[in-house]
Amino acid sequence: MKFAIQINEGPYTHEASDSAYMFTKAVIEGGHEVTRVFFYHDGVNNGTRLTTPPQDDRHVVNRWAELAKENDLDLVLCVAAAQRRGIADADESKRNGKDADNIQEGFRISGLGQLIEAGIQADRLVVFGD
Amino acid sequence: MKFAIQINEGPYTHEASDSAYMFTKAVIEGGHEVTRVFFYHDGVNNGTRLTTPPQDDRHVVNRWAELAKENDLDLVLCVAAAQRRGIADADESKRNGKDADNIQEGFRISGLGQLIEAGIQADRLVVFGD
Amino acid sequence: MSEGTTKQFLYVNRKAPHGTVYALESLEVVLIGAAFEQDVRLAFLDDGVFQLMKGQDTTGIGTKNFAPTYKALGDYDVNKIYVEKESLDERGLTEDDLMPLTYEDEDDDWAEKSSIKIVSRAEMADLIDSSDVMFNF
Amino acid sequence: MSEGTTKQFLYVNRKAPHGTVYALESLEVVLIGAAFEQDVRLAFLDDGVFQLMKGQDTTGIGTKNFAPTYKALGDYDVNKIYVEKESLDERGLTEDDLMPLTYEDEDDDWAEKSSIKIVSRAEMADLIDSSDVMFNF
Amino acid sequence: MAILHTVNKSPFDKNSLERAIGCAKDGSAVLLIEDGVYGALKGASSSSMVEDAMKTVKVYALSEDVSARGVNERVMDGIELVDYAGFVKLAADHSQVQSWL
Amino acid sequence: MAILHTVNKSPFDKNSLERAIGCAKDGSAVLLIEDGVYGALKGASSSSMVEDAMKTVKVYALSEDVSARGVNERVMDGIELVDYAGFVKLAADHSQVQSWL
Repeated sequence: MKFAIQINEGPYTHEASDSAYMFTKAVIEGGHEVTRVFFYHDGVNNGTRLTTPPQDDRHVVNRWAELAKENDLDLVLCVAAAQRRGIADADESKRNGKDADNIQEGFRISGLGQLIEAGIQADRLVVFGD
Repeated sequence: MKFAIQINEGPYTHEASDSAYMFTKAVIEGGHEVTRVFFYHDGVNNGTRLTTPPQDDRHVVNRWAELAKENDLDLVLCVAAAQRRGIADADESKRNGKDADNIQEGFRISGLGQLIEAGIQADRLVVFGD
Repeated sequence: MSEGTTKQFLYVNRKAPHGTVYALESLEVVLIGAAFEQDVRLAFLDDGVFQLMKGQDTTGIGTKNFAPTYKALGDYDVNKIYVEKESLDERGLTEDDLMPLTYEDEDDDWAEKSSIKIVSRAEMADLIDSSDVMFNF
Repeated sequence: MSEGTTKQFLYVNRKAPHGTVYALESLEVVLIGAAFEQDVRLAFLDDGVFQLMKGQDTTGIGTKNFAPTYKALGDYDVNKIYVEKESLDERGLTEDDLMPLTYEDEDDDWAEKSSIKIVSRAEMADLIDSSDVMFNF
Repeated sequence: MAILHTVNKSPFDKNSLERAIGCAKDGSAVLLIEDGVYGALKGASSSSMVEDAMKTVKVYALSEDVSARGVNERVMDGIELVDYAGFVKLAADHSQVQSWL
Repeated sequence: MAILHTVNKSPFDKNSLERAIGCAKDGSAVLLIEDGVYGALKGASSSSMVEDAMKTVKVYALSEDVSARGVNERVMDGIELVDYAGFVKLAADHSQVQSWL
């Protein structure tokens, strides 16, 4: 069965990103397919490579990136949400005249159409947020 | 009278940062002193220079930076919260082995002691958040 | 379900406008989603009913006033708008407090009709139950 | 108030643990704040009372279990911990469901005493009213 | 001087207003801001709780947030609208500010 | 197939559980996750609402979140604990997932 996952909150403040991660892992372990993980609203803050959590804490961003690499997941950050919140890849950074970018490898930035497409293509859309 | 302001939410998702900005402005216009604006939890996301909001929308980050410049405000991002959420200045970036930083000029990163100190020094501590 | 088929989309709007960005974002997705030619329905319940209040003016809080955009939904063929009666009642509101949202019915000589239908909580449950995809805001 | 004086600090804890980071952050501020030698009081009300539940085990959700840290508060001279009775009642809890938090009373030959005081909503209101600074979590 | 309690949540969604009122001693003030201004509505399920509170507590609502939500005409009698300058004045005139987030 | 409703908020803080139950038709399921697991407590002000719902709706709680909060012993009879694998199975076995955030 095809699952799409939507995440509305960034790392560490809400449990949403943790729950979504564990759910996504369980979907894969259950033999299902994850068609897309869509990071929306504050959820785009999961996609920055500049985080440095305490040594004894989980690394939410890296954990997503690793899960994506191992399972060829499509991690999409909503472009409009990312622009408002300062998450940029090299292209976005250049286009907006910024001197740096901060996206974590394994994530990509794209439009809201990707969420709608995910809703059409997947059998289940499961949302995690506040 | 001395006011300290605490902000718990980032820009654009919640009204908190907008309310805090307008309150801070009104405090200054009312002839009072703003001893510190402390950005805590997701509030640290107000301090990134990589945001590019739509042309017809307010620029929450720049607005804070300008208000601070005009009125010599102390805008402090909580260091532990900033590390977990990927907000870094040049020093933090170097110390944590990162290849970029994203702090907006006008903000500084410091510890939770700055919040406690603000609570002691100010006559009023006003919190905005979710 | 194969990609060629049409799905029943339901946008579930439960949050008040302005305090959080969700109402604005929901509108955005609805407008973008209109191009995907699915069967689109909008539900307003709980504090979501406040999104349709007449007379919203955001000048004082310095944010964009997106309320007028709801009136354009009819032009995007988004004309199935369900507002929960119990949510209105609890807030002391009636349909008269909401912006009139209309569309032109091409099957009825382009007559202008209301897009808003007031439904009971039970009907809202049916609406959710009969949808293929729920977008939650 | 001049800088040399001592203020009445009140940490207002109203959120459940684990669902959001606020409980953990509050503990952090309390521990750091202990060095500032103010008069510190902690209030637990609403879902904040859940922070003190016995037997929390976060292994399954992969986050740090900070519950044991509450037991160290006594060592930091943080021993005025007020828990609202109405909040416990509403949740079907009693003091027995909470972790025992104690301190050694230096004025009473280092006798071990409970730091927890169950208070009514009216007493909670008095507590807030008599504080110089409230830190909200 | 009594406390100024601020509430930024809708009373139909969260319990913040109820809690603020429960902890507001006689003579203190409650200021409704952001989505909290919905607590000022007349004829709503929350109205009687607010009316009761107004016997002992002064209730204000932030005009900028009231206008944004289009509910000016529905604010109950006795609730005073203040702007941000008024918010600052209330904060200064009370002993401390407690935010019921 | 009926809907799986998920609730991630404490019933003492927000109205999400009440709303999920109000929209859960006979035969559908409610899964309590994150702070939503507090809705599983027995002897609480929310308990009778949940007990009533359980006459027509199956109620589950996520064991990882229950353990994190130390409330295992207080979960009311009739509520089934599931782990993340069980959550996935519930999502697959129902027609769709509605998240009451």
